[in-house]
Amino acid sequence: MRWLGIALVFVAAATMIAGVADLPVHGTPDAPIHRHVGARYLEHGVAETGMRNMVTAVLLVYRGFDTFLEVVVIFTALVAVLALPRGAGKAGPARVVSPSGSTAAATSDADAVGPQQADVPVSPVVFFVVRLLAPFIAIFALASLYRGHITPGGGFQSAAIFGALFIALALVFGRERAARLVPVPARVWLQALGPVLFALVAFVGWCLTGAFLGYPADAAAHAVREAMVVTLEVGIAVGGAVILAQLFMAMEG
Amino acid sequence: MSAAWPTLLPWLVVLPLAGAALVPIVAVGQPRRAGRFTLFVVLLTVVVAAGLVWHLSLTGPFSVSLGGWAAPYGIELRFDRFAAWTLPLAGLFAFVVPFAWRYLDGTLPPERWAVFYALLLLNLGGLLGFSVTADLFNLFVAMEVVSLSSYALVAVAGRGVAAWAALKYLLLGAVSSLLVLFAVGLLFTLTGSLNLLDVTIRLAAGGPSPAANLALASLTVAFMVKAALFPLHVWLPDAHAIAPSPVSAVLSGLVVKVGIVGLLRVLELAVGSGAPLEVFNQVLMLLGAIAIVMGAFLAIFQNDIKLMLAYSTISNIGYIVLGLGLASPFALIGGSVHVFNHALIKVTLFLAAGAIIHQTGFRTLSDLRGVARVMPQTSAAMAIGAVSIVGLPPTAGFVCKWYIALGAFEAGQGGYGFALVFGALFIFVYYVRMLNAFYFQQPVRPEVAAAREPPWSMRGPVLVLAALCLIMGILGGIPLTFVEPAVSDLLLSMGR
Amino acid sequence: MEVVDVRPLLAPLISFACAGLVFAMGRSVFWRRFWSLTAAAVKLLVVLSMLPGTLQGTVFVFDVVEFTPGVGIAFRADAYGMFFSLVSSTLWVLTTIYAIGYMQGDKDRVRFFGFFALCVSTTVGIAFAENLLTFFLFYETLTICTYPLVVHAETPQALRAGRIYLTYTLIGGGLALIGSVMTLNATGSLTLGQTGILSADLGTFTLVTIFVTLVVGFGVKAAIMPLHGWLPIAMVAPTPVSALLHAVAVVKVGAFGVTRVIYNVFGAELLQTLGYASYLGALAAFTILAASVMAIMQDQLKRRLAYSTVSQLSYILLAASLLTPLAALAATVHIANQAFAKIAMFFVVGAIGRVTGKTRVGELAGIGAVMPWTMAAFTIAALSFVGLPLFAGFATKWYLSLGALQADAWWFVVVMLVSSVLNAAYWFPIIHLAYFKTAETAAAGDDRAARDPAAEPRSLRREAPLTLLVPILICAAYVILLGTTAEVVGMPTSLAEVAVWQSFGLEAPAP
Amino acid sequence: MVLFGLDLDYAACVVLFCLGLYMLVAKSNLIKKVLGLNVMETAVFAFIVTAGMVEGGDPPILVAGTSPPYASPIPHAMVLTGIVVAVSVTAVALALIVQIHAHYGTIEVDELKELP
Repeated sequence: MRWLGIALVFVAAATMIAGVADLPVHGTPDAPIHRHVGARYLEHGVAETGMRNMVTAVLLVYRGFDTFLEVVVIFTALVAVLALPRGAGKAGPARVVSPSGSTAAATSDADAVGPQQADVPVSPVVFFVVRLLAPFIAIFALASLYRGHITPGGGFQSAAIFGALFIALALVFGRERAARLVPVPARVWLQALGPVLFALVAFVGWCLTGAFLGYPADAAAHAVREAMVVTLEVGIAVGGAVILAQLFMAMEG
Repeated sequence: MSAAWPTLLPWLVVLPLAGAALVPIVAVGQPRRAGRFTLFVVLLTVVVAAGLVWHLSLTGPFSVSLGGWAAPYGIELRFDRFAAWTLPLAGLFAFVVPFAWRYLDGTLPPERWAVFYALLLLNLGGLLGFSVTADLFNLFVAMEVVSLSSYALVAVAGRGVAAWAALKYLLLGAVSSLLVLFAVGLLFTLTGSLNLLDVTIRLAAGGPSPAANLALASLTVAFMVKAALFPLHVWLPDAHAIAPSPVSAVLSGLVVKVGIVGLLRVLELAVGSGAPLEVFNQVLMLLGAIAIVMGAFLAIFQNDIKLMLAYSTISNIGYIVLGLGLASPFALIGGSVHVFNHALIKVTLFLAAGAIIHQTGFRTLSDLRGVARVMPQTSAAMAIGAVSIVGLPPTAGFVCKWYIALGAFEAGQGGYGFALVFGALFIFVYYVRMLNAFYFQQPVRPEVAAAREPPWSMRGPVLVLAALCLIMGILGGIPLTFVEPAVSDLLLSMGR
Repeated sequence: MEVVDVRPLLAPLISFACAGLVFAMGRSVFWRRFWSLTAAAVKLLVVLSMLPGTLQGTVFVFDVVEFTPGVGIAFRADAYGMFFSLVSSTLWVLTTIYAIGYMQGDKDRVRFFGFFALCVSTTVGIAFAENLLTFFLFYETLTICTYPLVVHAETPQALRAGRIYLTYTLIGGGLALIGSVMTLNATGSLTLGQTGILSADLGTFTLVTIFVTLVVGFGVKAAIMPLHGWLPIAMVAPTPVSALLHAVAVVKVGAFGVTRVIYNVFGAELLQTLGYASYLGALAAFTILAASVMAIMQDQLKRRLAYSTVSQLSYILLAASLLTPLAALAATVHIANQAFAKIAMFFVVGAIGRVTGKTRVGELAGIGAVMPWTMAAFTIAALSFVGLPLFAGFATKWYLSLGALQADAWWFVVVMLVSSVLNAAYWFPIIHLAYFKTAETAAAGDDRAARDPAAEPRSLRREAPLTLLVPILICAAYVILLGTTAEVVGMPTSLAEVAVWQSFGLEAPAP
Repeated sequence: MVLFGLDLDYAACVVLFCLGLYMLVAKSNLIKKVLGLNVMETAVFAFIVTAGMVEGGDPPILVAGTSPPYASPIPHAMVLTGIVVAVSVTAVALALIVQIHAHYGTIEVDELKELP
């Protein structure tokens, strides 16, 4: 079996190198990739979408349907993980998960929440640093979301940062306390935010301009276009963050 | 009103996907409501699809550019005649969902019904998106939605065994998706645009280039994995046998067709860009013929009915690919018509088998002896399905065998005609064993003797589908109204 | 001239509907019998209603649906098709009556009568098929519908017989599919209405392949020698099944198919020039003789009948391969002669089995006294096979010899005579045992002059029940009728003449 | 940088792809297989982004500080979507591995093959 693998790899390598060798050398401004569709986006992008960051413009305006399917993919991942049978099987490590409303909650108001609360003992230094940086990470994520159409950043990036923040908190403060950040009844709504908001915005665009997810081009409707973009960004960010958080929580290793 | 239909095309895809996001919300208090809501969304999609197909029959292929951006600059959804297959696709889902209502009682705990139905809707949305998009990258993302939901649907009911089958399916599927993404990247670098038509024109202008051939080759290999064509079929039997029956019906009947529709797109790309078509056709013909025989051969030793049905998918995919490879008018018609007919037959067979397993609890032929005495109607549907999967005349399976055999002789490849006809007879060997066990032997197990007909929400879809198998066999002409012009357009562009 | 008429479609539909009704309402004995009998009677009337028109040479045509461009599911009741459907419809009525009596108290009768009706509907569908596609459609459906009947007893031997039967017939079906597809590809049409649609300039390879695939494809069901293996083994089915299917419907469909291929796909003139038919003739002749020899060695009654069927069917193939009008007449007429004679014999064997439980030739000593009427019918059928004048078999041999001389192939006349002798060799011992030997003398083994049968004590006579006896006697009467009225207008033979004229495209001479 | 007619950057991506393929095919530990899959995904994303790069070009953000020639924005959008797909596939793969481990107690393919 091992030799079959190596043979397969070499065959793949040979064919790909042969194909790739024929490609035009990258990096030159007049390569076909820059002349055709890309050039038009750069040229008319600002006027048509009102955004400075062309990547976000492509993501939300020119190829908005791709991003809709993208949000659906991340939602599919969550639903897929939730669909699998829960609980440890016969050979899993027997780990007692203390019920969420347990004694831990009693001491939450007392400030003496020590590192020993976490599932895995965490060194005080990490505990302190995370507690200190948590709010700043959150603000940075919000900034990346808000300024997504002017500077590098946007919905997905802020979702990723929020997700990472949630995981850090969960590791440090223990899974149950972090779980209360995303209340159970709200999860069902928040996780569906991405696709549903996209469908709504697309419907609005459809009513206004007759084209699916069409943004009104005239100057008067500038505010409407701005609102649509922000709704999409928020939908992606919040939906994505909640999904990433739930994915982490569902992975009871 | 009829002018407004085309703009509904994007909603054909968005409805099921947005619906899927709503299913967990709808089912918060009442798990049963998830099933009802899912059927509502599916029926809504069927109505939209019917309207689009009706419009297609009036005006011919039409396309919608999303966001108002003209074709190469925005994403374009194109509803051509091959896309007419989306109506039967959504229609078959409308049969599978009611079947699953009662089927899930025994297999899934109520709290996971909502996510199960959400996965089904995502699968439907992805399939529809894949079939109607005319944009390369959109093709990749839609395929990913279908694959991801299929991996989960395989593992939803079983314990470790199902997870292991699903993981094998996932690893192979992910590699094939990567090959598609790599090909999309290559084509984008070569032509600078992602629209299928635009890429074809620019490739043709650019002349033959190894990079374009590599892109087409990796696309072909990727779609062969998705279609479980013989050498790359290893993931299919375990995945489709272990999955719950409504899921196996969807996987074997519809999701496998993603590979076929993909190969059609590659054919269109290769034709337009002047890539070496003969090599492509030769490979498809050879692999198709081998798949027919090997699929039948491997199935003979199976005792589990769902595993037998999974293996017969492999040989039926062989039919379709052989039809595509022959590339003569009748063969292409046969291959395209069988895309739908096989879906219809396979869904009938898996739902009937699911009903039998649900009522008796057994899966192997030796245990299910004499089941026809206690469940006559479901076994009759199973028998009709068995006869049509082999392709005997009065049923839907025969239509494709007739066309592809005709196409084989038309293309001067008589040998493949023989392989097709006698490869199919190989399949009948194990279906005779199944029918013998069902009809002509006494029940061995007390549970089988005590079994009763399944509830109407399961029996109804199965019986209607079985009747459709027969009707589509006799009225073989109906799908022709769409398939024939589509094939002649394709052949025109192939310069034949 | 062609007349558009719905009756050719109606005939198969009636028995198809009967099958549906039997499956649906089969539980109650009355309704099952009622539907089977009325459907049989109504269908016979429908077919008979078309007879006068056909005798004048009109052809009833009905197109149902377009399948592929240029070929669709269509029906065409020409004289030859009418002849075959008349035979099978009348026999369906007789066999239904017989089966009702015979299957008394048997299990799974709903399934039996349902599939029985389905088989007959496909047989009539084949008789009226306008093109090879419709022919093949019903040909394969017949295979599927006969399988449950062959396997009716559900014993291991029955399942084995079913498997062998399916292997032969499905491979035959596959070959027939290849043949018809090649014909459509070569000529663009599959119609069976003309006298030959293929042309000589198609190249020997295509023509040979088409001939071999179609003749072997349909020959499997015609049980020509190398392909006959399934017939004796399929005798395990209940007698009504063996009677109708293996003496009339299934095997006749094969012979009918081969003759259609010879006359309507290739056409007599083309085959004359190509010369392929002579190989078929040689094979058929060999089958006639070899099967008769095999029949002599069989001790099982039903297996002896099976081998006799194999040899009788090759009469039709031999006659068809001679390509002359008179030989074609012999082939057509023999369909009826062999059908009625063979079905009478099967009914007799079934009746003997049902009343006395005897199935072997050796046990038949003195049966003539016990069941005089039944054995009388058996003797009439046997004499018809041997070919004595005044019996149906003679008409076939007479026309066949004339046809052979017309095709100046005198050695086939010799084959006829030898086969008559062989027939005598395996039928007369049975008659001798039945009448001229009583049970004790046979057991004692000496052959003292048999005592006068009339002196048998009254108690020994146990005749078959009426529902079995009546069909037997009607069949025997038909055998005599066919034999004596060969030349009378309006009788089956005249219909056969019209069929021959149409097959050869001759003008019907003024009656 | 071009060496005998072969663009080394593309070549590097291909090599990375094949390394990942080897990990996926040859390694028997399931987690390592999924890691191999991620390496392959990174390789394809790197290939697409390098294709869209411009020598000394600015990121496609049309603000005061940047000036043409700009890198092409579409590859970045494609890769962003690709990354989310990669995350989703990896999440589902790991969830399945958790199930396999829970049921069989092992995630080595060789051991899994022998179990019933």
